[in-house]
Amino acid sequence: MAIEHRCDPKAAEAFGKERLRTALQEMQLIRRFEERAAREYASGRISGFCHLYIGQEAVVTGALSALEDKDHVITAYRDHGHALLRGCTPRNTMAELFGKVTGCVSGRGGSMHMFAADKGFHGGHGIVGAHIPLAAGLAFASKYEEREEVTICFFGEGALNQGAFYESLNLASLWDLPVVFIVENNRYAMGTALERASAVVDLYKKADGFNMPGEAFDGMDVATTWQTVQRAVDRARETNRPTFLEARCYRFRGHSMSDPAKYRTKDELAEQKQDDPILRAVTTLTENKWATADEIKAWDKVAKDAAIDAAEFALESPQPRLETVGDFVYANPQQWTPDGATTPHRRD
Amino acid sequence: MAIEHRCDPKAAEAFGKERLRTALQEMQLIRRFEERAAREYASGRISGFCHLYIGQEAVVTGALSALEDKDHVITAYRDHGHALLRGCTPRNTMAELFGKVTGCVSGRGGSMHMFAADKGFHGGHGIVGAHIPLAAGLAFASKYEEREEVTICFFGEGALNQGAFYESLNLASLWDLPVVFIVENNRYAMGTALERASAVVDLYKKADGFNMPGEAFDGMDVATTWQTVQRAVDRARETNRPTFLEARCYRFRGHSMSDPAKYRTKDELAEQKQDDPILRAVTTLTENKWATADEIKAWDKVAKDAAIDAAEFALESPQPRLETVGDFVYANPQQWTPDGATTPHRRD
Amino acid sequence: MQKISFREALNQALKEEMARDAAVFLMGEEVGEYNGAYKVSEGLLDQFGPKRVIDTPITELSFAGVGIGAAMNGLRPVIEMMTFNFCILALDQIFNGAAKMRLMSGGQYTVPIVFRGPNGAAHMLSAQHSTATENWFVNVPGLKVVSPSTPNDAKGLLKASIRDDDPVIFLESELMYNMVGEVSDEADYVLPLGKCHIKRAGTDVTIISYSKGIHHALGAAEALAKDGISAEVVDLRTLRPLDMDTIAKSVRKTHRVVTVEEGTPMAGMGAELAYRIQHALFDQLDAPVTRVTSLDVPMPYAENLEELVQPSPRDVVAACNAVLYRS
Amino acid sequence: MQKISFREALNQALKEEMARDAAVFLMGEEVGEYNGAYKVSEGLLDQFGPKRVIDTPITELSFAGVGIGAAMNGLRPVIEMMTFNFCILALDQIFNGAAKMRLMSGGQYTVPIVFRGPNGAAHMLSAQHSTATENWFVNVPGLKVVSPSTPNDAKGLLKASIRDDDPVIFLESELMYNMVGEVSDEADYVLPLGKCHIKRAGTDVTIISYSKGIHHALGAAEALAKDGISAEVVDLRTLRPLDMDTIAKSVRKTHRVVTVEEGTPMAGMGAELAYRIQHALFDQLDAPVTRVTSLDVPMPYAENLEELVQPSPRDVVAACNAVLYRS
Ligand SMILES: Cc1ncc(C[n+]2csc(CCOP(=O)(O)OP(=O)(O)O)c2C)c(N)n1
Ligand SMILES: Cc1ncc(C[n+]2csc(CCOP(=O)(O)OP(=O)(O)O)c2C)c(N)n1
Ligand SMILES: [Mg+2]
Ligand SMILES: [Mg+2]
Repeated sequence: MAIEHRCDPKAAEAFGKERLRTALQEMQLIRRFEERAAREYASGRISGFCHLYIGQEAVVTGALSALEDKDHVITAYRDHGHALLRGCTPRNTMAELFGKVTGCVSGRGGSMHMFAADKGFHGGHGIVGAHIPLAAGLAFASKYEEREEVTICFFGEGALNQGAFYESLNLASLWDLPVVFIVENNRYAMGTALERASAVVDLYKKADGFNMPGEAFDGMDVATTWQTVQRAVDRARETNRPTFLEARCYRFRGHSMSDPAKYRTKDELAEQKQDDPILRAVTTLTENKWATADEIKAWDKVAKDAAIDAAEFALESPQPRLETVGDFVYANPQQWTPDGATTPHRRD
Repeated sequence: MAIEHRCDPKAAEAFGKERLRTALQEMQLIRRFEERAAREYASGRISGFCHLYIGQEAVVTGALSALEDKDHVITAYRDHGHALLRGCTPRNTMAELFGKVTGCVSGRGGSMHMFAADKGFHGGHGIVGAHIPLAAGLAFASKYEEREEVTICFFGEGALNQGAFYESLNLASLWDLPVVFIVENNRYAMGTALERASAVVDLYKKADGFNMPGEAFDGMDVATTWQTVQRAVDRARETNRPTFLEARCYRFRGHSMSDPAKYRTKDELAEQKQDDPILRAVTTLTENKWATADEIKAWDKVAKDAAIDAAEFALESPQPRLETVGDFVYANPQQWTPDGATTPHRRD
Repeated sequence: MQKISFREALNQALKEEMARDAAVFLMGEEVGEYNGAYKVSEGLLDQFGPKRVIDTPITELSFAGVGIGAAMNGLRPVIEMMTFNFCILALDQIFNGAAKMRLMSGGQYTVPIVFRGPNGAAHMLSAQHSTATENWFVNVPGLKVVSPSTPNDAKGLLKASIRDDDPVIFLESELMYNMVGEVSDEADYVLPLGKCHIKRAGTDVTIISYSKGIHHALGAAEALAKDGISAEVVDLRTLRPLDMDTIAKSVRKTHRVVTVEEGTPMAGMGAELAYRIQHALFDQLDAPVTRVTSLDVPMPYAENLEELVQPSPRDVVAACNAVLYRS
Repeated sequence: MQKISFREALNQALKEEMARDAAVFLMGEEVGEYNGAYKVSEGLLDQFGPKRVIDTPITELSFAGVGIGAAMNGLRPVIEMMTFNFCILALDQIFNGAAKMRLMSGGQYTVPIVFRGPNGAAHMLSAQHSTATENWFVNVPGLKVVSPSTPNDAKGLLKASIRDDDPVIFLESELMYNMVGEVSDEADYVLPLGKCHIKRAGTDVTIISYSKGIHHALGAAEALAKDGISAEVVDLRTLRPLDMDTIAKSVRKTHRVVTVEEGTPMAGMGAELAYRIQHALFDQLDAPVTRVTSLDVPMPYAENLEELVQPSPRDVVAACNAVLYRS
């Protein structure tokens, strides 16, 4: 069967050849990295919760194309893609998954808590909805110091059932905070389909209740994503007005590595996979003669190699040293003592 | 200056003579009771936080006219009016304010925590917004047991900034719970005017985000209030669908007894007082010849007398006995011991 | 005696109580169609239908509140917290609502509600998903706090908790759901709340714990026995209210106490036990009460650090040796 | 020395720190136009303008989160909780956000934020408005917890808290805002966190407390002195981390300890102090550590019950007599 889906032609035109080429490479990197991570998880080298982003790559890739270096990004626990495009490297991201000291957060956070603060990537958060107020706070500080930075905050549609979401939208609108809220509506929160959890399904309409522009868009299309987010980012940068965007997307894997995803049919999944964001970008690049099949293959090889290299690096890296267990509790590590506990403080 | 305001004629017509006569008497009772409470507070016989309802009487009076005995009511800390119309007596309400054992909750709750559970009055709650989920729970139980009861939940417009409000609206709509949410929008939350706290001022529009009917109405008009709420109550009773109503009203006193209310002008207050819900009911009753001036005066006397009697009763009542301090901690009072504390357990 | 897992024991308790009393229902994230994030509610939706097994959105504060409101209006809700980490969003409802409603209303309500779910660390879930939350709850009058250590206790105590007329915090453990053990076959097996259980009798030192910690304690007792030391292991079962009578009896025999808990140390259960024991039994103690807890840090992800942070049987042995003044 | 109220001392601290550092701002309900629900922020809006003195809606969870996010992005927020009762809605942000961010990120952030406001009971505010919340916070690694007992300490410790690079929970008391005391005139008066203060030297018994409890302790010490008993009063000032050195020194001298706190007893500060003292100084103790706390109930409204529930100097005297084996 021929691939039918492509990027929206007008959006692709506006996005342009160079950016779309880059975007595809970024999506390939995320995809291949996570496929590798899935294998490493299966082999027992990665543990804990591990939520793959496969299928949703266009959202973060398109959205982050709209940002400048000085801007800020924050998301939930499904954060590998966000990390890789915003300051973490394949090596230190994979090493983090392995719980190694060379990880992007020194083995302290794992899959759900990637950070690259100096690149404006502020995690990686595990409590559903809880990072949305933090996003408002990041934007508050940017505005306070007149730095003309924009914050993008990603979260799943499950987070729209948490009060934190509504409270934050109100504050962002009331105070004119330069933040773009993007719900990655992949239609499921764990095993709960959107319509079983939310009294409305057109989520973007919730923006009305906060006097904020709201818009839904095709989040499987990296060009459309970029175009829609760029408008919101420009609005935030120019007027400090926030926006609430609904990215309609789909995850191809289970909620986490341990989820068999029985709550959806094979047909649904198969149909959705036709709409793979990578295939769509490939189609547009090929049809527009913006990239050759060989180039695309070569990029894919680069992505695969990066993932393999990352896994090798991670495997060879050491765990954190036991004596560093108290290092990051207080700003001044001297202030930490195990004194409350009389658990013998075992060392290496 | 002649009194210009009256009840909406059509609403008054629908409400009818008998109910409007009763409603006025109820409003008079609340008004006179609270005026007395204010004096007792000034004289030091009442302490703690004490939030008067004066000015807003039409909201609770009109709304509760729409209910049956089996139904449920829950509200925040500004609850004297709700208590008086839903199962508490002037005597036990005043005694509660005095912290006496004859109070409606045996001196345990005070102004903010009045209850008459057996009459379907479920408080009296102090954490802004926190009782809204409880309302959904009351309604959940009614539906679960197929009792065809309706719950009305009142809260101030300040509560719309709390996540609890949004979460509850979602659940009520998603699960078809027979509950009517009424925001008593008196334009201030303590010293904060609505527009300084909320990104939208037409609060009823927030219902849209939860696929729920929303409507604003003149909460200074007891007949309009009844009519609007009755529609919502009927909807809940017949279809289990919830409604979100915005009662536009005004409080004539400060937020609590200790608030000088400097955040609003004297002119604003004076103008609002023209719109006194009691005067409006009086006007309509008089103009329609549904009550004579003498009758109205006599009712007022009854209300005043009830307040005086209540205060005398409260004053003469004893405080709770010290040895009952652990009585209501657990269902079985034997299960309570002061054992954790070595504070000598002083007794009478 | 049947041999079943902790998970199945909880499942039996839920099934039996729901069958017994139509006012009992189960509500929480993924409890229905998904059969529970950890499968504790497996089969309940099929058996009892969507009216009594209710999947919620991710909205802990409000579904906790719905449960409390329903309990105020005649029902007996069991609210599953997918994990107790998320219960932090609902603490206002539990502390200010469930725990205070009876007192605030002068005794007009009972609030028969159970909040249950896995507590504490599992494996490499890092800081936000590994909190042992019991210390949030034990300080709060109006609540009862229960935390079983075996499948048998899980069944008997959960049934008792559902029947109790007060709000009960019922703390399970993800790591223990697969643990298999003998469970009473009695038609209606209910264990009393507020009573400790002597898991192993001994004379030289008392090890007090609950939940996961009991298994560290038993492991330590085993190891100590090889060394000629006889440790008594006391399972609290109920953390609040505390059964000081049973504890005192044991301390009067051994004169030495080690406590084991999974939480961080400051102002936790170990501290409370130490307070009560030294206060009530000052002259009975031959050594200071010594606690074994997690290290005082947010949980790190790395496997070696996570292991280091948590108490182990080895730590319990060391603490016992310390109170026995053996080196 | 200036003689000013607790409220003014806090106000000075805020003013001085805001003047010193443009990154410091104050946010909370009614802090601006209303000049603070309890007037602690009086005049700040006039002096620093609405950019730095920010009135919030009633939305504790999210404005706490805004503060934390701002602290992650270069600012030094001071977040006023109108009272700490309401902070319960923000605990997720504080425990899972502020306290864990540094560790979870492998040290990429400092989170210099202060949460401050009145804690504990005032007068007849009943169950939901009278909670002494310190026990929620002291169990949480990553936080510091400070609670001053005098205007002087309030000023010096608040300034230190604002300058500290870690999240600080700063607990005041509504009943103490009007308390007048001598406050240092030093141009920049800063007291160190993590250090106790000997309020009164003594030899027979050590009374350890903080905040309001110090005044019960001092009252008791006064009464005991008339009886020939010399009580040493130790003010914790910082509850987390605990300054065990100063405490140990005092205990080595007196061999007897009474703790005083406003919270409910189970697993509270008194328990923690008892644990640490009996553990570190077992042979030094001539009597069990004895705590004075509130009774184990949600706070009732009635004035007589409210008084009964809370600790008083009389209770402290009784506890001291108990540890001195005087009847
Ligand atoms: C407050 C809270 N409740 C529950 C969970 C458990 N949980 C983790 S992810 C998840 C589903 C979230 O779905 P969604 O927001 O749609 O994001 P997605 O996983 O689809 O990216 C749940 C219930 C949690 N982490 N935090
Ligand atoms: C969670 C919480 N935050 C703050 C307060 C303090 N407080 C009590 S009433 C109030 C204002 C509420 O205003 P609104 O909801 O409009 O009700 P109104 O007083 O006008 O009836 C505030 C801030 C509280 N009780 N609970
Ligand atoms: Mg989703
Ligand atoms: Mg209001």
